[in-house]
Amino acid sequence: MIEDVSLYEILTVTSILFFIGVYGFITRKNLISILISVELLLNASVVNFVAINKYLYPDVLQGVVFSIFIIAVAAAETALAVAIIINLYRQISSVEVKDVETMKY
Amino acid sequence: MNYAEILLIPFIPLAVFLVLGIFYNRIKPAVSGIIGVLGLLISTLLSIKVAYQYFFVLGKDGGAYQAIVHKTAWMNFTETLRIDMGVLLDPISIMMLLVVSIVSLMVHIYSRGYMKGDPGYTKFFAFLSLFTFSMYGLVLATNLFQIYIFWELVGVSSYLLIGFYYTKPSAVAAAKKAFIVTRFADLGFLIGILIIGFYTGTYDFELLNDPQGSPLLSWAASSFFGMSVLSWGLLLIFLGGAGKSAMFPLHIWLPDAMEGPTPVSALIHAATMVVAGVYLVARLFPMYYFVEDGIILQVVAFVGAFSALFAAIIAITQNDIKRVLAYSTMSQLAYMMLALGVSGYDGEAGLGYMASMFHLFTHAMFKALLFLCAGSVIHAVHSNYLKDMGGLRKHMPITHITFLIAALAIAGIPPLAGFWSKDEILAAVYEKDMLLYTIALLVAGLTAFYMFRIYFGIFWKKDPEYATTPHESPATMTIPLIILAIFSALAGFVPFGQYISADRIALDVHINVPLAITAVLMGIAGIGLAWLFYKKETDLPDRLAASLGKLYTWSYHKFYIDEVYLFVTRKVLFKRVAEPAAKFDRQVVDGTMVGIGNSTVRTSEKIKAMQSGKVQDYAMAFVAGVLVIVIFFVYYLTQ
Amino acid sequence: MERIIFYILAFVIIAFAVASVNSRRMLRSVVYLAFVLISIAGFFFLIDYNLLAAIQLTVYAGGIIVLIIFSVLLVHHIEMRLEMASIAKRITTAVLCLVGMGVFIYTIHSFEFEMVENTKSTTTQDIGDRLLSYGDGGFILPFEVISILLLAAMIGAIVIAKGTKLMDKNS
Amino acid sequence: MDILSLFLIVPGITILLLVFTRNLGQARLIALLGSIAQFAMSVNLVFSYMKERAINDSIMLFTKDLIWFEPFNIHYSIGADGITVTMLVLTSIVVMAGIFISWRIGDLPKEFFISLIVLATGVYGFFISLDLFIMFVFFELAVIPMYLLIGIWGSGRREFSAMKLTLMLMAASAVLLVGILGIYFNSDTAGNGFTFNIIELAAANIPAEAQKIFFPLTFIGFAVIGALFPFHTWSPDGHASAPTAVSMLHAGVLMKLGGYGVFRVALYVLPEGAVEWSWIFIFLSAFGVIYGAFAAVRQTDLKYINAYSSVSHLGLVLFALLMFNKTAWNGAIIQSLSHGFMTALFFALIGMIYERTHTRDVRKMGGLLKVIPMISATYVIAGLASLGLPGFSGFVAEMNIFVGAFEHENIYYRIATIFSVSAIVVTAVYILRVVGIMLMGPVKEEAYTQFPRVTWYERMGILLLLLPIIGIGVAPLWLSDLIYKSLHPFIQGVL
Repeated sequence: MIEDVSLYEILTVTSILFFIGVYGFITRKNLISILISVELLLNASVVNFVAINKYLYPDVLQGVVFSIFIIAVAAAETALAVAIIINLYRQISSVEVKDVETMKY
Repeated sequence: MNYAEILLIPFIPLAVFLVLGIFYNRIKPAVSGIIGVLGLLISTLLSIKVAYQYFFVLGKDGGAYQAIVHKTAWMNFTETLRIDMGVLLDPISIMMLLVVSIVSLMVHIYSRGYMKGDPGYTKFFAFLSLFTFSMYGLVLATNLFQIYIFWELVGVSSYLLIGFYYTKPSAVAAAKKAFIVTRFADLGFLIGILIIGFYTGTYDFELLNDPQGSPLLSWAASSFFGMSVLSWGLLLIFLGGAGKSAMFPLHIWLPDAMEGPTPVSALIHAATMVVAGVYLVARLFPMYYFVEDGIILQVVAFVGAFSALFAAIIAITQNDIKRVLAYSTMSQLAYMMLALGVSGYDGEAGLGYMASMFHLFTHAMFKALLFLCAGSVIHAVHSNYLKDMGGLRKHMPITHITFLIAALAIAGIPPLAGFWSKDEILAAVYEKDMLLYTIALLVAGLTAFYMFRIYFGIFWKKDPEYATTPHESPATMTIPLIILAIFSALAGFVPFGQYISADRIALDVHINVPLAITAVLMGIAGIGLAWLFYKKETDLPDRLAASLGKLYTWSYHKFYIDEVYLFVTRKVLFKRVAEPAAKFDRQVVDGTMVGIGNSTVRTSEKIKAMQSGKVQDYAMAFVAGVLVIVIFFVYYLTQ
Repeated sequence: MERIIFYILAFVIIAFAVASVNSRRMLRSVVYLAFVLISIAGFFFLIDYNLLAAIQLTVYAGGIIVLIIFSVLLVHHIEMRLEMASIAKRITTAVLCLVGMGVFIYTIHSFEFEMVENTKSTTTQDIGDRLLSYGDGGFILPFEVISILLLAAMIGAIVIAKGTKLMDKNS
Repeated sequence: MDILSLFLIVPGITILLLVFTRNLGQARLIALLGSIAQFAMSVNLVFSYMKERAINDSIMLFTKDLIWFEPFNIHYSIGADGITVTMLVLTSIVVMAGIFISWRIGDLPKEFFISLIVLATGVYGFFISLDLFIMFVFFELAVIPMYLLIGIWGSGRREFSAMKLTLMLMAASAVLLVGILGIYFNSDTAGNGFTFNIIELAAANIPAEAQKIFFPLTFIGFAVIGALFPFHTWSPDGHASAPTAVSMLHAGVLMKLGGYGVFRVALYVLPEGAVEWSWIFIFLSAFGVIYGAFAAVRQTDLKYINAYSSVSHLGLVLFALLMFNKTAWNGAIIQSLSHGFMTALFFALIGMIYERTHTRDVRKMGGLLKVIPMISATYVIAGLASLGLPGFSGFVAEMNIFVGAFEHENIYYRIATIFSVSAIVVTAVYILRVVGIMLMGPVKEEAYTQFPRVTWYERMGILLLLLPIIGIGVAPLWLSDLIYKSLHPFIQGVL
């Protein structure tokens, strides 16, 4: 619990962070930038987990544990994503979204 | 009188038709000819027997011949309206029975010679039998619908026979034209039947023709465009009759129909089928006379008079002998119509009716004879055109004599048949209307003129260069000629008025001497002119033609009626109706339907673009969708 | 005091996040992200979860950022400027996000949280106990699952990253 | 075993047996035996019907009623009256003729015959069902195989045509389904629950307001398959692309579902709606009669000519049905039969001609009468029948229609009748045009003289179809008696 800081303020900040991530995810045209945006989204949710754990249920540690899991999964995800990006770059010499839309129609 | 015997008359030809038609390939031509002739011979003998029994054994009842009707239901329309099939025996149907039988028999015999060696020999006899059957059915019809049924059947037999030489395009076209023109007329007939059936509640001749019957008196009940509906019905029925009998302006098919074999022309297009129109009007004569005081009869008379003159003028200038005869037929049929048109109903006033029937009878004989003679000539010289003929009297004596008899008969020279009947007609017209009489008289003169024009052209004049010397036709062909010539010569002496009259009460007919002399003089004048012009090769005709100028060309081109029809059908109906209909269907109606399909496809193309394959677009749509759902469902709906 | 620090951190997080998603240089974008992540680690310190903060710093600010920087360096020239989405799309998205943000914040603020006053400090041992216990509230199973996931991701990353070479050989 | 269900069971068994056949010879033998069995059944049905009718006065005979789906009150409910019987006879004859004509079908014979018989089953089912829902099911069952038959065994733009046909008919059945559901949900006037049963629906007196809404839907839904102008455009393309036997079945039988459905459902269940709307549909159908005839005049493809002629002839059926008059209805039913036999015969002949000349363009042919006399002569006869010559079925039908329609008390309807009567002239024009160009005239090509003669199976097909045409035309009384009595309950609903 942070003194003089209410849960509302924290959640407000994470909401803003989350939507910045959404904004980035939708507008960026580069796969790595999208990855960055995804990190922002994940971080926003991690902070939420932690803050709610602390403010509402200090005795149980689910929030914290889940944050750890999220970070682990994010690391795995990033590793995979980077692998895919590099592989893709080798194949088509580009990491632009517009070049990888074979799922069209 | 034996009903079964009467039924045999039409059914024997039908049986012959079926036998010949089904075993078409397996019957030898010679056998099929004999089957046809024998069948018809039986029918003819039966017809004569029936006629004898009707007129002489049964005789009059209460001063008038009574109609004998046998019928069975064929199809029911409503409680009151139905089609019966049966036979109606009355003086005119028996007279027609005789005409059909005799002419058909002669034509059958004649055809055995004429058609010899033709690959379609069996088929020809089959069709002839079919026609004879249909014609018997028409003649014996007891009601309007039955007559319509057989009317159509004779139409189709006529179609088949005109198109007999089906590999010849002109024959095919002529057959088609004949069928469609008469079909158009039949449309009028059918609508007329519908109208009369609707307003009178019956198709039966006996009820319709009863002068005191309720169907007839209902005419005043409702009117339509200034005439009673019944008059309209009768007018439309007359339209049907005019189509079959080649009245102006529905005559155009008849000259073309000469593309058929000549015996067919003799049987169908001279003696029997084409008089069906006259017969129809005669059949319904009381109705025509009583409904609205015979207003339609006036139409009949004027159409008749005009057609008679019109056809006679065209006949003068034609060079194809069969066409001349065709126009002559048309003219004579119009004569009969005219006579019906001016006739009254009872007693002396009914002279026109009797004269019309009389002329029908005599005309059938001499016109059939003329055609068969023409066939004999064509058989010999292998051409229809006057320019290929001449001087044939030396080569073909029998044909020559019989043709001469027939020509004199049609010209109205006493004592041959035509004189008597024509005289009655002229007398009847004279009673009624001076203008019509003048026209009729003029037509009589023209008839003599054009008839002798071809007579001299065929049998006199100088010989053209014949490739092979023409010779007289075989006996199978000349015997019918001789028989018909006898009929043509003697038919006039039948006391016709005793047997046939509008009210079926015997009519004493006497020659009106001044009128008769005038008519005979007209005929002789016509013959004389023809003799002057055509006996020897002179340039008189050409000079006359040149001096007449336009009239001659117009007449030569049949007053361009064919062209008018061609214009109407080709340029108006085909180009302006049928083609746009077909185009409209393909482009507008079908276009709309296909357009609906295509616009679906286009819409789907548009929607497809939303499936861009870009995760970001999906994410955006997802976010937007979630927002909409949240805002709408959580905040809007729960308020 | 804490309140001020929190606001500073919040400001840094948001400012750098915005900078990160708007920068037209890839590397800068990543560096801004690093600032965001570090600030979040600072937030974890502030909220008294030291272990989490450490993990955040090592895994995120350390591992992931390095990974991303490597990939950036592999596929980009440092000076390359990124292509941006069209103005219209950016505005639409921004509006959409603002609306979303509004909905979130409104929802959060209209909800009464039952806060529990506490000053309890969570130790690393508590977290470790919780992670490895198999009794009530224990997370041993997810823990193992995550470890397998990580293993799979590792193998997958290797296979994918060298996939083309194998394919080249085959073909 | 009731006599009507057999009409579903026997084709079912035939299909089952067909599945196990291995080549053309076996497949066609099985199909032929099946169709002969169906024909025998239909003939038997005629006699059983007449025997039963003499002692039984109910509207439908041989009825059977099994619950199929309780919650919606859907029954497997079948029955027959005189009209059904005649339609079943028509179907069985056309199916048999179709199998004879397909005697030498090229590829996938087994599948072809299966589809053909599935189609026939749908048609049988449609005719005998008394329950709107299963009627609809059978309707769909009849339409779907059409897609395969045209799409796989067709010629020309077959995918397009098949698609067009199926989509238009499907759209129609969508409309129809709305109509049927509308009827269903308005059927509870007596408080006994909703029903799909036609007889009960007619007795239920659906509220006039609902009738006015649902009549046009039901009517159009059925009339599309009856080629009502302007919804007929699937038919020319469909016919042109379909293989011979399919064209025969399609024009001969399937298009009859339209008139039959209108008669059984739209007019019987919704009489007030029908009276309300009849003027517009009378206008459309009378226009279609003339229009189809004129459009046929300018066609060059034999099948197109025939398709437009069907539009004209079937327009007459709908026209007559809307006249609410026993005579006209009688005519409409006979016209359905007559047109069924006639067009089937036409299509069979066109198929035979096409097999020999490899073209359907009339302008490219000539003088066929000389080289293939039997086919050509039959074509002439069929043509004459089609233009309503006495002695053939068409005449009987048309006269009934015209006389009946002319009995209508409204003068405008009588004028419309005169209008449609005039189609007989145009019909003569297009029929004789074809006869003149294609059959008569000089033989156009030397190769024509080498044409194979008519084979026995072609002969059988021709005879099967020709005999009923002549039979109805020469002795119409027994047929119209059969139909006339069955019309009585229907006309009472209207009056």
